Amino acid sequence: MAADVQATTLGLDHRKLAMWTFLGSEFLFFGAFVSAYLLYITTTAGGPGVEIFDIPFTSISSFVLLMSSLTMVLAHNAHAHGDLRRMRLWILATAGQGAVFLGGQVYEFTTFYNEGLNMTQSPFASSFFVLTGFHGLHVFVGILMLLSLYALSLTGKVKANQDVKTEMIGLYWHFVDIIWVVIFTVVYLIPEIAVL
Amino acid sequence: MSTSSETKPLRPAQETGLLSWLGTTDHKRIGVMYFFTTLVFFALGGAESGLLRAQLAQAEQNLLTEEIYNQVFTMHGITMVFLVIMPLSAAFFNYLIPLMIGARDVAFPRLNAFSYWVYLFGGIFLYSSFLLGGAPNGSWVGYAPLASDSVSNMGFYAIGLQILGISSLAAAVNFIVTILNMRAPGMTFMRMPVFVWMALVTNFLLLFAIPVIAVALFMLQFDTLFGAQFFQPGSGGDPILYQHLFWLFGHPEVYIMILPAMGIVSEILPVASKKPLFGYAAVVFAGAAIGFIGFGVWAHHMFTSAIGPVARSAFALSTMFIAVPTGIKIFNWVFTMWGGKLKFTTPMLFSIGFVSMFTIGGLSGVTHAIVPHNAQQHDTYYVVAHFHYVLFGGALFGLIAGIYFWFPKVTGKMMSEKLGKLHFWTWLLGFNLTFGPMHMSGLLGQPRRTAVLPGELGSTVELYNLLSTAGVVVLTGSALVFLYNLLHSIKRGEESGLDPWDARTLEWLTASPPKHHNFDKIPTVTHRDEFWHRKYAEDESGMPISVPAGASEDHDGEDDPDEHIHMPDNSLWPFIMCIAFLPFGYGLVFLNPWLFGLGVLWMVVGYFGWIVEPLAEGDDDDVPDDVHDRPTVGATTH
Amino acid sequence: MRDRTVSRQTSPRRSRSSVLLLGLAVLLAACGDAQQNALDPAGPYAQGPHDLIIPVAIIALVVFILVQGLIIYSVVKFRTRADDDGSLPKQVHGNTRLEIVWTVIPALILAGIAVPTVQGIFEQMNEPDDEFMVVEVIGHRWWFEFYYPDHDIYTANEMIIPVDTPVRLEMTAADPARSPNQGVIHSFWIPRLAGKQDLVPGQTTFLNMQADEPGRYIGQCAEYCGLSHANMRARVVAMTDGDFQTWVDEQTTPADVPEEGTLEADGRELYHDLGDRMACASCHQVWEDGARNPNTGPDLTHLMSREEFAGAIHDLDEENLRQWLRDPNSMKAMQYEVNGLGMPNLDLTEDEIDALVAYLLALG
Amino acid sequence: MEDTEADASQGHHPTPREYVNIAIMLAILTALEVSTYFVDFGRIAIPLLIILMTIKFIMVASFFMHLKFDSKLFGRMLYGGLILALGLYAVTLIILFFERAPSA
Ligand code: HEA
Ligand code: HEA
Ligand code: HEC
Ligand code: CUA
Ligand SMILES: [Cu+2]
Repeated sequence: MAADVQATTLGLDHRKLAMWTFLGSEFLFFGAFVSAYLLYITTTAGGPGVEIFDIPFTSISSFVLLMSSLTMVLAHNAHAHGDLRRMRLWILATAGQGAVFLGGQVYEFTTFYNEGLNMTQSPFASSFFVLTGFHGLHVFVGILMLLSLYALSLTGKVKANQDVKTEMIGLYWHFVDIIWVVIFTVVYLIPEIAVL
Repeated sequence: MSTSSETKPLRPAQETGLLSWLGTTDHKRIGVMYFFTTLVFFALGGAESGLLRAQLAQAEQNLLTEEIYNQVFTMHGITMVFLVIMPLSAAFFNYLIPLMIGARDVAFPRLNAFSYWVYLFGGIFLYSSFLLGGAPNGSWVGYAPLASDSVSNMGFYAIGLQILGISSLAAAVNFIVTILNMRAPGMTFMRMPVFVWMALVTNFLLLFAIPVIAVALFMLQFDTLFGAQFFQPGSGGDPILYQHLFWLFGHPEVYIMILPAMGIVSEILPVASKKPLFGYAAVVFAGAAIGFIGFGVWAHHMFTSAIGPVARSAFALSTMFIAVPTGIKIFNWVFTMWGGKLKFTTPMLFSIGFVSMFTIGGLSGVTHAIVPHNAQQHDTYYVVAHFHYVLFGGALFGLIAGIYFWFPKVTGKMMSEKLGKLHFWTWLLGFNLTFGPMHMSGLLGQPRRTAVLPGELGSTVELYNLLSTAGVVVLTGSALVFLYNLLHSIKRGEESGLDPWDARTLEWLTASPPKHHNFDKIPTVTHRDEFWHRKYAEDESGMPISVPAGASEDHDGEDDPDEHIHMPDNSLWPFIMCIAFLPFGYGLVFLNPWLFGLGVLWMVVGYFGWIVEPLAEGDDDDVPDDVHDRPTVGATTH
Repeated sequence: MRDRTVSRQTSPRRSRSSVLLLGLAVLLAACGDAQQNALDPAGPYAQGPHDLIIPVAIIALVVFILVQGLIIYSVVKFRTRADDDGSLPKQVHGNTRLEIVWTVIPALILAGIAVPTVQGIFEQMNEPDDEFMVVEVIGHRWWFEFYYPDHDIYTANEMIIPVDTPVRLEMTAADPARSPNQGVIHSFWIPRLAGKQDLVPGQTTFLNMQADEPGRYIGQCAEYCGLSHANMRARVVAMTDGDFQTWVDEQTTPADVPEEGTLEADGRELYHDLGDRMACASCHQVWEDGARNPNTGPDLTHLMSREEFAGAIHDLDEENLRQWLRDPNSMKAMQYEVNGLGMPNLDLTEDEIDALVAYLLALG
Repeated sequence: MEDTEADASQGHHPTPREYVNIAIMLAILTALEVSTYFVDFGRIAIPLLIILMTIKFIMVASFFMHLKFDSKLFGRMLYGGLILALGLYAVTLIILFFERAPSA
């Protein structure tokens, strides 16, 4: 960036500042979907409601996503120490776990669909699918970024001293994880308990 | 431009010609592109308003069918809000922020180009709807479930505004980082020009408001195109949720439109009064307060909707309260003029016009907050009068003042003062003629968004409507004067010299038009109104004294002055990537997976092209290998 | 050009105070009727808000004069004069005391306005204190339907109420075929009787109304509801108690069945059966016996007791009815063919129209 | 306005071992969360879940995202957005649930 060579006013890296700024606004994004979900949690129009959730299954995929944050931070740690080889390994591991999570979500969606819950069924169904779907989209974008980071580090475009790049993608990835921490509790666990 | 002559094919190095514009990453050029694009859209939006006014000139007219009228007023609102006022503000942000804070560009020059191209293609996308089965016709607020009706054409609205939202969000992040992180040494927050402050507040509002409307539009889009049930009452969906989400965005949005203009006026009034801004800190804090409170008043657009008395009361209070910080600004502006030596240049006239006209709109805004009577005013021309007074009399007056004021900066020439004054007076007259009578017709019962002015209302409001329509004629003539003045002055304007207004802020420190890298040396800032303080000093009693020229304390911008100043190269990738928004959008609106897929693929390819390409050739993207990839020092130690 | 002559019954009266207060010179040119006029309240629920806005308008006017006065004064007093010596004025940066003044005074003023505003909100929304009558209002695209639960009466476009009695409207929106799934938001607004309140599909909202004098009060749908929003008008007719009772008695008698062999009887036949075209009866109801059931279109049982039709944009007379049956879309944009809303063009022959119109005209 | 505060704290990053420890704690917390589904915690279940969620949230943000070690500004951006979102949507939901037009 033009100013990378110029010192910055706050002594912060532009890209990190930009990412944090963007993440702050993402709360407004997910918050609106979560609100719609909470509003419609019992509005099932005769179709299936929260009892359809398979908590043990979702717990496992949530756990996978949570652990991907560990590999992500390890990737950054490796990069920060200039160890590109290990960094690539952890990046792949992270992307892989993300893919497992997404696979779980696809599986979950198809099961729900077969059990009679589809997006056009009720406001509950719409808000569930769109909320979790948008989270899934974020995971997907994260995987794309991880893979491009992987590819670029192979071709030498990402260098050992450029760990800000890994850090940035990491911030995004952790954020997506954090959002899932909230979704898992607010969307899955609490309603399920309240219903049972 | 720092690069060597040998460049890759996708990397235009020319400084003129079409390619140089398509590929530019220079914030100034991008600002100029924003500016001219908004002019075109303004002409379109103005033409639409002409159609509206022609239809409403007399009762029971049938110039436009209901079907057409509804499309036209919807597109008029969308155009003016999203394609004129917001991007025109963005034009100013682009051009001025780096210059005013003493930077060489924005933080992310390519992202900046991206924002512009997204805006352009978003606008083209929206307007193409006229040819593709009809423009959106559900009003600019797009209330569900009407907007999710299959015949509503609102798919274009939902997708088009999302595309524009991407542009605004990217720009918001970019400007926030630029302002926070790229100020010249010594430019502390409380030394920043008010315009930069207002830009910062505006971009924070965008940052937090755009995601909300994105969600509202996503839900609308899913309802409209994919049969989701968010707002479908039949299955228990709640149309009021849409209203909340829209106005959670919509109200901050109106401050997004006014704050940049307030910033501009806060720059011009002191210059033309030859005095510093009265109560700088108060103006800044009031601006921030407006932004903050602005998030807490949204339901005042829903006073007649299905919300209860406690909510109505709470929002009435918060709405009224916002008049306090706004009043602080108004009075500080007036007292900036007080005791000064006013020079009525065209920018000054428009600034005074702003203060005066905006007050009218603000006061009618406060009367809206009288909830029991809001039930009479809501959705009448009284509201139309209110928001045109704040948007046209406010935002647009301010922005036009800015155009006249910074024209010499951009071109090195002056706009004709004579034509400028003609423009101002006809504009003021036409504006009041158009929108003044709407106060009355509204209170006399004329509802908005009605394609026909009913005959039974005719005798009471017909005259007012005729006056309004006559006003548009005046405005059109006035706009043509302006357009002539603008284009003519670009070619043949008088040379302006470096400092035509005896200005106060940093952008006037450098050449007009500024060089590609803005400043040869990054200035060191020691005062608010730095440039003024390089020309004058103040004695104890506040009386100014001239300072001998050349007494500047600039530090060296570069460690090695012989070295080229490091600027990003042109890049075509933002442009190429943004074309993808067209197939992407059409694919969604017409539910065509091929088009959609093409759009996504194109975007991904563009994205890779973008990240693989280094910011500047030979530069290999980042700092040399031996320097750790972190900013080394804070600015003060520079 | 559409033909829409509407009888005007209320006397031109305007509230002088408000006129002066909103103080624009142009105003004086507007001395016409005051039919859909928020400045001319004709009942307590319109009077309340009106009495509230007047002092606020005065305050706004004072602030307006103050600010514009300051601007004009500065412009005149501090302009650079021809004989200016080119020196700069004193550089004043601000004044804390002044800042406090113009923060606190507006805040106090607004606090003063806020109190009656909040009171007014509750007054406006609570149930009336006195005994009241309930009318249900259903907003369709693009006409209002009224149902009187106490009397089991359905009517459209014109709501009949007794004077001096508070009426509480219970409102919702639905269409077509009353499927709330396809309703959109409307807003019911009779300015001289009360402010507006939205009608939301799937929900109930309330509005109080009361007329002090008999009369015909005009208004319209005030929330944009699509194609013919402009043509969705409404009437409230306030009657003395006696007249109102007569009206109720009339409405609660079933429609007459025309004698065999007359044109009207042919019309009735066609009304129920149009061959392979949709019958009128599939969308409308003419109540002859049994239960009264609402239908997609307006209730026609006592059609001719109304003065206007089709969203109260046309006078209800023979000529207009003919045109309506010949080509409804020419009289009101509905586009049934595109969106299934409103009344379709049933390709009636002139003979059929003769019979149907005769039948309709007999529905007194 | 501490304008030019360079963050001195950059660089104090946890070691991989510490990261793993944090992950283990996160795993335990998650297990506790999931257990509410199998074991009846009665009235405290929901408050407990919210507390656990908050702890996990803060742990990931503070350690994995380095908020604890990085510039305060980053935290302000993140939590500023969060608080704004919480406030706005809470009010919206309260209105939608409890502040309908009367009685309905
Ligand atoms: C630039 C845009 C802009 C701005 C700045 C404002 C400013 C304000 N607006 Fe406006 N508004 C709109 C754009 C804007 N508005 C639009 C577009 C709509 C319609 C949307 C639609 O439906 O399509 C709308 C609609 C709208 C409504 C809904 C009306 C309805 O549909 O029923 C309300 C209700 O409260 C309202 C209130 C206010 C208030 C209180 C302010 C305040 O910020 C004004 C504050 C300013 C002053 C008060 C003047 C200066 C102050 C003083 C001199 C101090 C002393 C003053 C007093 C003591 C009173 N506005
Ligand atoms: C900033 C915003 C803005 C601006 C500037 C304007 C400008 C104008 N508006 Fe705007 N208007 C809105 C925002 C704006 N409007 C919004 C948000 C709505 C609500 C929409 C909705 O309900 O959904 C609305 C609705 C609205 C209505 C109500 C429609 C209805 O409810 O049925 C009317 C009616 O008179 C109207 C009229 C006008 C007029 C006559 C102008 C004029 O002042 C325009 C003057 C401009 C010109 C005459 C153009 C001149 C230029 C040329 C002729 C060519 C020159 C060429 C170049 C410069 C390149 N507007
Ligand atoms: C598909 C449904 C449908 C059919 C069939 C239909 N109508 Fe209608 N009709 C409507 C609707 C809907 C309206 C209200 C239109 C409006 O005002 O927006 C209406 C309005 C009317 C009105 C005006 C009522 C009023 O008070 O505003 C009359 C009279 C009328 N129809 C007569 C007829 C006759 C006679 C026939 C048969 C020849 C017929 N309609 C067939 C749907 C229908
Ligand atoms: Cu019904 Cu507008
Ligand atoms: Cu608002």
